[in-house]
Amino acid sequence: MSAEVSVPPARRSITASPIFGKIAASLVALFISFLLGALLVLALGESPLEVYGLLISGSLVGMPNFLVTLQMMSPLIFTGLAVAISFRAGLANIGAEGQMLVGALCAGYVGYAVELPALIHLPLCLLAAFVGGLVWALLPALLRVYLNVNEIVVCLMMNPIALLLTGYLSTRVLKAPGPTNKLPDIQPTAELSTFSLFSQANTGLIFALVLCLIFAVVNVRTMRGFEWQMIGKNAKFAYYGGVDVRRRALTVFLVSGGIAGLAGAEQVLGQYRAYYDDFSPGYGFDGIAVAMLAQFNPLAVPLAALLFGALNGGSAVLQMMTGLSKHLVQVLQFIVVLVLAAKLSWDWLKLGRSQTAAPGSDPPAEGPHVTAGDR
Amino acid sequence: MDLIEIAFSAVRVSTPLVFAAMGGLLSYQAGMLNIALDGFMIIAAFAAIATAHFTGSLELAILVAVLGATMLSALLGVFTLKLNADVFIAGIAIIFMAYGLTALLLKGILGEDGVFMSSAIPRFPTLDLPVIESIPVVGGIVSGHTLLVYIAWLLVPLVAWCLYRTRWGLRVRMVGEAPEAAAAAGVNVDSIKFQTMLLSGVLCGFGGAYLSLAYVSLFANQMTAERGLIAIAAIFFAKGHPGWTALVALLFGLATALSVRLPQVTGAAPQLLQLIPYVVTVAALIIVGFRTARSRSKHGAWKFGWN
Amino acid sequence: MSEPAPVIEMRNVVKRFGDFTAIHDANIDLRPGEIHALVGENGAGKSTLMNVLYGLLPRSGGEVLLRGEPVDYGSPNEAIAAGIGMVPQHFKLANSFTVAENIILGSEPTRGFNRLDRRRAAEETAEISRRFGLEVQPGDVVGDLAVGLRQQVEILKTLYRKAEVLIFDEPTAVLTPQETRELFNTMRNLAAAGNTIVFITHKLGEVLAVSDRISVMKQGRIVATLDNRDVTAQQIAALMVGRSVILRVDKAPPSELGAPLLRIRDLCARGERGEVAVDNLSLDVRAGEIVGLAGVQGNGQDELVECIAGLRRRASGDIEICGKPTGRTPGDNRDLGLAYVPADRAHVGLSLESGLWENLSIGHLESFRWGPFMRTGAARKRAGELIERFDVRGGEIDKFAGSLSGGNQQKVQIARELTRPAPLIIAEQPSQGVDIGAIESIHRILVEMRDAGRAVFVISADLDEIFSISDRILVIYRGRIVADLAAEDTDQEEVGRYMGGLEDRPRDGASPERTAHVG
Amino acid sequence: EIKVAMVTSESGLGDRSFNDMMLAGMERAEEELGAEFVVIQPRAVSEFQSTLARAAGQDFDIIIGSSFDMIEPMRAVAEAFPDQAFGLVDVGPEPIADNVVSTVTKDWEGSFLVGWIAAKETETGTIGFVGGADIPIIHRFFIGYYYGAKMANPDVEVIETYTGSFTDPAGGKEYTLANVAEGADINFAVAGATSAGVIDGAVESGTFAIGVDSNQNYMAPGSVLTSMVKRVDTQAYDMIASVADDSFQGGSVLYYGLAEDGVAAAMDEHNEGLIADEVLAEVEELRQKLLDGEIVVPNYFDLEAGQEMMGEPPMATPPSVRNASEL
Ligand SMILES: Nc1ncnc2c1ncn2[C@@H]1O[C@H](COP(=O)(O)OP(=O)(O)OP(=O)(O)O)[C@@H](O)[C@H]1O
Ligand SMILES: Nc1ncnc2c1ncn2[C@@H]1O[C@H](COP(=O)(O)OP(=O)(O)OP(=O)(O)O)[C@@H](O)[C@H]1O
Ligand SMILES: [Mg+2]
Ligand SMILES: [Mg+2]
Repeated sequence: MSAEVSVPPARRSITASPIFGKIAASLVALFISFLLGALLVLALGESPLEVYGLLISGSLVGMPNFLVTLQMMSPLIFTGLAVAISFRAGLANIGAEGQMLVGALCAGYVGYAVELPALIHLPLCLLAAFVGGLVWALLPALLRVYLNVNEIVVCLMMNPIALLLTGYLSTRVLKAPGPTNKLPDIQPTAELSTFSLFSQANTGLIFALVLCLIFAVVNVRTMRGFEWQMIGKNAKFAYYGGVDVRRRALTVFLVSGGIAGLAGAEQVLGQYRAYYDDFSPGYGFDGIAVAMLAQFNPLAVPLAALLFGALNGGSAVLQMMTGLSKHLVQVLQFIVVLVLAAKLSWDWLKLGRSQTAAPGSDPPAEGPHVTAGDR
Repeated sequence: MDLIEIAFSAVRVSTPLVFAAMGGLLSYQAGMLNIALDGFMIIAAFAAIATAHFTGSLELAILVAVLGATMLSALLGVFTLKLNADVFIAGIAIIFMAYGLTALLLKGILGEDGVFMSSAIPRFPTLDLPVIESIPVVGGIVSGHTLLVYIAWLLVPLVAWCLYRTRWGLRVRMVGEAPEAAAAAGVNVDSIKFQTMLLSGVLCGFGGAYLSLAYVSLFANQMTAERGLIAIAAIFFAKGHPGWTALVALLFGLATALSVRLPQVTGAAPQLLQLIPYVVTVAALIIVGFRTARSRSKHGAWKFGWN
Repeated sequence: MSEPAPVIEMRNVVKRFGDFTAIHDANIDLRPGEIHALVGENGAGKSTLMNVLYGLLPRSGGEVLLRGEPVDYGSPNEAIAAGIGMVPQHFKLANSFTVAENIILGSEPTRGFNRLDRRRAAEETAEISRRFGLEVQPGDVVGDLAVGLRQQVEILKTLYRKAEVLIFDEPTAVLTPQETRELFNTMRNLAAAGNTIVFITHKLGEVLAVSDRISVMKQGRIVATLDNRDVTAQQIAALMVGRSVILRVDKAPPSELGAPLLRIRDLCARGERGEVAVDNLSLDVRAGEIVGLAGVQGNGQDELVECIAGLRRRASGDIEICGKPTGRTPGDNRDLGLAYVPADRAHVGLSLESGLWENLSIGHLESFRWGPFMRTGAARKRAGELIERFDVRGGEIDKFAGSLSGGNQQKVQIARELTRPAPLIIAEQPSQGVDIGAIESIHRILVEMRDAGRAVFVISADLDEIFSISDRILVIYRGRIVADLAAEDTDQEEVGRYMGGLEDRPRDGASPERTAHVG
Repeated sequence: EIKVAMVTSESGLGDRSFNDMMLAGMERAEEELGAEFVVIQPRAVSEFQSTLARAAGQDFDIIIGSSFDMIEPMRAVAEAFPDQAFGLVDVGPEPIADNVVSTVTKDWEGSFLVGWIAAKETETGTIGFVGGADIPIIHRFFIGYYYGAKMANPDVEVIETYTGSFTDPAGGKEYTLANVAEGADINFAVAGATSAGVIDGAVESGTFAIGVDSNQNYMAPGSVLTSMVKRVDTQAYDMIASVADDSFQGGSVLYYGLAEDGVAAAMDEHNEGLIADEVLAEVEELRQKLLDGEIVVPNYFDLEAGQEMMGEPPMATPPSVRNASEL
């Protein structure tokens, strides 16, 4: 009866497929943001071609450069994944920074204080980091789930608390002798092995990629993943439909925190080999951007992290070859985030304003609709 | 410790928070989680210092600061309202872009890395309020701040008046609570949202100018030190009510002022003392959370205390 | 009598959503002083056509003439300025604001400095309210009002803006008979004052009762515009659906009753603002019967059902589903054997931003479980079958539920819940917003379920519905069951009287006053 | 022509401390030696090694870094690129590798001097210290300052505070005013960009600040008592010069103390008359004693030698001094 309503498959062109639209829109957005970046570079009196050339060659061409990019992207995969899975379930865990710090401290402590064979020691350190991040997510999660306290505010508070507390421990309590505020070096049995002198990229990267794969499967192929998505889309509905929203939300928040903690483990066990006070230049916040670039899709997280990592990795080469500073790269990165955040749907691009979309007819992006007000 | 001195300092410490929070709560009331306050402030802080350095005029500096922050807020407004970007995502991008951009501009325009100070920048005079000055305790706390401090605190009743007494305020609040209702009643929802976004730019512009011109007299990269985020916490805490928001900001300022003064007295580790404002806030969140949860469950509402 | 010139003419209006054409060359004219009913199946395009007229949706073709002049509204603003008003079915009100604030929004009276003139707002509100025989108080908070009053607020909003053309989109779907009668009085008053009224409904009785002319929509076209005097309900139904429709379900008398599958004893519960909403209520629904719960909105039905479903904490009392006490979460209760069609489909019953297959899978998840994994393929396949079987128009399994017309959204809920293998079925307003063809099939399914030995509990504000399917009718008034009647021994008049509390004879002898305090 | 790569610590340029001072050295080398240089600013300690390694792969004549955290990365990279010259400024006394020149700045001596001046000049008998972060490198300044003050006047009180950030001038001002409220009329700022706030606080409260690293007397003439100048620029310059004239001595550790003009209490037109003439004369005496080794300042690497000479501090020992022995 509804013949008139459904579109006959024959009329479907490839441009009508949603995946194509998404990818095309992302590519166009990337292009636009690079154009905007080019304007900025021009304003700084440099040649955009040269700058982009250096950024690309400095991050992707040649083994040393590529390895550095891998090193830069590793923590971002973890934090990006952590943010992505929480946002997909409607929970704005922006506390990845703090969770990572606590996870790192736990990994660093277990890494040096315990002596065990590698086969046990390394997993134990990872577990410690996971638990550390999880514990740090516990308060925002419990407050959110049981008392309906906005998790964004709590996370905003938990991040500096984590920084100060780990700072206290690594400065006054557990500090290794020496001029740096750090814990003693971890045992070799706890190390994630690196690949080359040129970079601290380590086996943690592989672990991160596997984790992304696992969560991609969890999201689309498991009961939990389905339930997480439903609570993200409409929690009341999920609850009505039989999902134990509180329990699921709690789990997903804690798992998210744990994964952010693993970012800390990657740093400590693979890159620093000891817990360094205040080591993060903001991987937790970059993780939010990465997750958003990836549209909260675990499979896209490594790609987004690659983009961020490549820009960071190319940054050093750019600085070596030109007089430009690291701040340029930061601006370029977030221009990309800003432009990609704009929902340039394929239709919009294709038809410009002649397409009169109904209000709200755009498919809303996944993730929590973080709105002010009723939280 | 001199309690009056601490209170005086708390007023000063919370002033940038009040500016940012008053701006942020307008867009909050209009239903937007505008996280970019820090970005607006850093741009303004820079613009203020640059202008003051070149022109030597404080008035002009504030004007340019406000303009700069407003332009940035307009950018965020266009992206969220015209291009359908998520305001939270776009806001985060704006913050980090603003940090990077001001660092680039600092080098490009003022030729400095990191910090800029200049003797060409006039200082904000402090004002001794005629009558209030001589009131015992109050005078010591309230009198003797710079003009911008008074502007910030006068903004609180002003913002409250606008929100609760004017036509515009009614529309803002309606747009925030029931955008569909507002749209159906012929209110241009996007325009109202855009206005509050611009206003939060304006107020953060004052906040940034205060930070760089009045609080201190210099610019440093990322000198906002995440005060915008604290302001957001205050707004959420007080559910966007101007008076309560300002009170939370003041509380935070008080805790900070206290934590700054405790090392001299206690000799305790600075990291632990610096925890105080954050821990106080979290504790307050927990207490308030418990109380609302209890009153909620008392009358049994939805079992599910979600949104 | 010469026909008056139309206020509004819509000529060959077309509305496309992407590749899909929702309105094809629709022509309609509206005359001053008339009540013009717009009827049609779910998804026929009624709401869309009116949204175009009101400027909520831009049209893709054709023209709209207002008093002969072509107009093109880019937003409701312009339509409002031109004298068009809309009373949407899903009220667009800000619940924490007062009636007056909601009404004046958009054209607020002000004093100097753009200050709100609250006094004038209140006066003007009260004055219009009086003029059209409405009874809302300007100072009341909208969230505290009953549905009928909220609708009055919506009407006042349009009148306050001096609308001459008023569009009512399914205004009666949630009203009680009394409220409906009052609404019709208001509509007649308005029409008598020279206003034009467009009235969308699925209830053909109402169409015949109140309208002057009737336009029938089918698949995006206006297939006929008729004079009320010339038609019968059967004719309209046939035009809409394309076949004749049985307006009342024939059902066999119930076979013998089984055990009570829903058993409630001394239930007390509080409402959103802490008031006693359900007051020492007891009832049973037994296997093999359909029990209808009648009552004016806001007498505790919502809270009662939420308690049963597990969505609301109860203050005291016991609820048993299939002989076992209810559990902690709605999920537990579903496991006990509950299927539940909620009234609030936009927030509770559906996730509008999820695909249909997801909406259809929830509550059936266990059947797709494979260890920790979910057989999504099977879930999607089943969703496709349900869409087919329940005739959800415009449904593809990946389409967002929010893009369906209201009636079709309802069908999705029904499809999901009534296919649960659950002995107890609770259906709130099961046919709200669905067209007569679909009402028929929904009712038939409910009766089939009863005949299969399940217990069916229907909560509805629509007495026609209650009477057409119930075996037994309970009436709820102020949180208590005030009547328990066999369907064949009573009539709408009697039930209506109980609903109004006129025959307030509590069954259990408790005081009729609402003094009981729930601790 | 000499090509130089400068690798900053993770705090980067604009720290108003060793990174900026190094940059000043680079600029001087550019002017005087015609050297060409680039500045690379890693964002984190973990990026040091890869940055150094990739720079070593280019054709720089010397790669100069700073920060204690760069010692290990530079050692690893230097060993892998034995023909590349490296320099590391302002670190510890141990040699790093055969192709690395490292330097030690005796900033404790300079801090000792300004502490001594502060104790002589204070009118309240209380002086303050505002550090950027609670880290050993900053403690090193405090220890010198503390002993200098105690030597000048055993009864002086020294308030030790840390703002927790090198980039929050507003916070620096807050801490300064708090110290002032506790009676400190002279505050030594060792806090990077935060120091600017300390100086600002001094201006506002009518007290004095002591600048650090570069000569900051000019920043608020009349309010900056003096600056503890730390010539990291000279260290960087000297390294480049040694490459220029082929006198580069890999594996050596160079000291820059009072004797080498590596540290000083800056006197110029901006602080003229702020310090009493008799104090200045005593300072000269003291300087001589330090140069002669008559006084050994308890230092960061070896606290006890100095402590023996100076005796146990007469007041409760501040935590950073207590903890210094673990360094
Ligand atoms: N924004 C939209 N995007 C895509 N399709 C839409 C949109 N709005 C409506 N439609 C489709 O247009 C058709 C007409 O919908 P409309 O809501 O006008 O029907 P209706 O006659 O009001 O039905 P009901 O009686 O169920 O309310 C439906 O098939 C619906 O799915
Ligand atoms: N996000 C959306 N995407 C696609 N279509 C939408 C969306 N939101 C609303 N619509 C369409 O807009 C139309 C108007 O919505 P409205 O709220 O009037 O529903 P309705 O169809 O009248 O509901 P009901 O049947 O309950 O009366 C609906 O037909 C709906 O299909
Ligand atoms: Mg409709
Ligand atoms: Mg409908």
